[in-house]
Amino acid sequence: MTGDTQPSGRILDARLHLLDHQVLDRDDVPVMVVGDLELEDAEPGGPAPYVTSLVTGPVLGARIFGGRAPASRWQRLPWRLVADVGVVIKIAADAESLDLAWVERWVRDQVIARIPGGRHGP
Amino acid sequence: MNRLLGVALGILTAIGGFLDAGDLVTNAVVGSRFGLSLAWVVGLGIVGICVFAHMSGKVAAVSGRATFEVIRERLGPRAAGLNLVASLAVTVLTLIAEVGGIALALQLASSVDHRLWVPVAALAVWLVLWRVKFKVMENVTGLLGLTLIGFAVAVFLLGPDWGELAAGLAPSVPANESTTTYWYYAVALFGAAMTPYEVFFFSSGGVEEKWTVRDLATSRLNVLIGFPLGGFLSVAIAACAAIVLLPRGIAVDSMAQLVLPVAQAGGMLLVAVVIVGIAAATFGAALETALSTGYTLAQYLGWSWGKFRRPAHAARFHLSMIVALVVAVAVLATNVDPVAVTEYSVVFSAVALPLTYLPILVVANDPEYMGEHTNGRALNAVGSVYLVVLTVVALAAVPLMIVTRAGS
Amino acid sequence: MNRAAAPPTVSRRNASRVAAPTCAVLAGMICACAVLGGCGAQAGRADGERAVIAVGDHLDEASSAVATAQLALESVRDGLLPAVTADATVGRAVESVTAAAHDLAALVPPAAARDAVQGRLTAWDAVADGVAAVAQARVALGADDDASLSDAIAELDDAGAALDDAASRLDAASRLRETR
Amino acid sequence: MIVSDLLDLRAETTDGETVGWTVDARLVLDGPLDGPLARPRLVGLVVSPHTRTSFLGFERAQVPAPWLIARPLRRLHRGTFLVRWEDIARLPLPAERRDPDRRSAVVLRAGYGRHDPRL
Repeated sequence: MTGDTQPSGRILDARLHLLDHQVLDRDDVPVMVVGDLELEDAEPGGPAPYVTSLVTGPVLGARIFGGRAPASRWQRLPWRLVADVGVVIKIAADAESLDLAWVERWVRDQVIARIPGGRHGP
Repeated sequence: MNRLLGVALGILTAIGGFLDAGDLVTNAVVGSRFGLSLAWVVGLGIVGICVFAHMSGKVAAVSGRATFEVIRERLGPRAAGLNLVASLAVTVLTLIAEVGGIALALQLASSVDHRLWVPVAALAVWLVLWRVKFKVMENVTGLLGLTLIGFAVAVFLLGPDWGELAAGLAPSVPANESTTTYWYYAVALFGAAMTPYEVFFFSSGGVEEKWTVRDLATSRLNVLIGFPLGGFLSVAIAACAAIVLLPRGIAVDSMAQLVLPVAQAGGMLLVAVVIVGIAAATFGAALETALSTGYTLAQYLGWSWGKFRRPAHAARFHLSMIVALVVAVAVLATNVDPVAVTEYSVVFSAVALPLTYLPILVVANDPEYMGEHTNGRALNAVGSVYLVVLTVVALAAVPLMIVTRAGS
Repeated sequence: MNRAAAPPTVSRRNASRVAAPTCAVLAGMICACAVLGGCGAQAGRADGERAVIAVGDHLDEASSAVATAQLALESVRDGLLPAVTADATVGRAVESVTAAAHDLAALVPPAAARDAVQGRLTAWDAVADGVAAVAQARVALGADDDASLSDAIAELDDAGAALDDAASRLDAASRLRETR
Repeated sequence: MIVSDLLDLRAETTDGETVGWTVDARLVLDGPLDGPLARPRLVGLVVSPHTRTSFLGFERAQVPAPWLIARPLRRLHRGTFLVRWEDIARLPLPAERRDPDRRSAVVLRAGYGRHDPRL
């Protein structure tokens, strides 16, 4: 819904504009829902941290049930791929090429593609 | 013809809401026990579902967002997760009843025991989900489902005393029924009319059909034709039961009794038409609930979804529908009464109803999503009133169910 | 000191935030289970008045099933309903009427409640006739000739009348008790 | 660090007085260009004095409708303010965040500024 030009200095609120929003790839294929945002580690008093990536995976469980998923299990989508933030978040890449699409790939290769007709359009 | 096919989505959605296996029986039960004294609830439900389906269709057309995406965005993962669990429970319970209902309808036409039809019915549903285009699916099931108009024809052929029938429309509790039972059925009918998977299916269907702002009129037409038609037919079923079964002391307890008033009215031909209608309606509702299972899970978790994609390009979406169908067959294999199963979905509607309709109302007012197409004042007023009603109904559902032992 | 006192509050608050939705889901499921379980526990020992009401309910169920079978058979006789469809309908009626018979047999009114004990006995005879009549109806549907259909309809009619009779006697007995 | 480490925390002054709860994190796209967009910088936290829930975005977006929902939510979030990153004196350590028995709060510097939270 936002225009093509994104002026630098645009304001985003993490919860209002990013968390729990749908991420689509360049062909509008759903990639993930933003579960969390990763920031640089920073100390109060020092310079403000930058957002480095969008995170999905076990962070969702942590937000629902409490606790904190270990950083080793975060599935990251680097900010550098984000092309547009509007009602949805668009990335400039193919969902296929992302590491975090491994579950979808696994289900496809092990189950769905093996059923006759699974690779054909309806 | 194009106009007619244009509203197939609305008709199919309404069939799932008003005329699925559980509702077919509930309508007849209500007619055979309460006459038409609960028809006002159906009217209330029609207005409510029209208002919120219209909003969800509008959001889908303008912003391209389906309802459960909006629910998670606005409510956050926790409340949306609670809604997901409750909605999935309602949807899967209904799916179980539909697969059982298709089997019962086939038994009416073949006298082969319905238990043997269950795996066949489930396989047929899956094949349609797997291979048939969305457009073809909704047109065929929507048009065949229209044969349920046979029930309305039956009411006319029975030639009731119209004055008496109209007098029965006034809300009143029959002498031999308790007030709590009356209100239990009122809540069940209202919950069925506004059952949340209708908006999940309707909005996702809009996305499947790639609606844009230009299709707002189509969306409105779908809502204004589909849901009132569904409600009208459900009142017709209740009227059939009230005219023929109530005076004979028959309290409906199975789908097989639905054909008796129709036979009295129109004979073999009308019975055949209505059986086709029942089979198509339960089949359509099975498709709607199976797809809704996939839509809600995929939209909450951000998976690729949609029948317009090849199954391999929406792998987890298709896998979840397969799992839901396997669960349905497994539950039916335990020999439970498929229709009794849906009575318990009232419990889960209690959680799902407010948590579904609140975010729709909020987003339909958000100019970031809707641009100039945000809700007008009248729509907001009606929507707000319904939100209050839904919350009251949701709070009352579980206590009423326990007190009345699910209406028995 | 302040700092030492604070932690429990915070932790409890955190815990309750996590617990709230989980509890709601659990509560829903427990309610569902309780209701499902409650239906099964209905049959069994009951006090006199409730036993009379239960006997009346089972009579109503049985007579509804008998009336269903009768309407189905009449429709077949009049050429309004295909026999296969009627067979499925009557098949369900068999299930309903035998369920009523089963529940009636499983009901244990207290020995002191004479009207309940007597009412159950009378009701049992009528319901048993109803079971036989509905079962016979399917045979007649299979035979598919007018004579056996008419016989079966007459039998269902009798069974229905017997059930009505039992119900009104039960009513009269309990009303008599109320006036005493 | 992830952003939910900063949300739903109590915010207090250096004297230990609670001033509210962190309901959102304010980002500004003014970093170096990183891919198609500038990198977002965390400029501050949105603190709501009366409630710990951020709800539906009503507290900042200027949407008055539907009145029945907007009005009570606005009221619940009255007095919401933005605290700049520079005014934050202390954030809970990761160990404190993970351990529910430890006190975890954002401590605001003495003389912190309350800024308008509107976008």
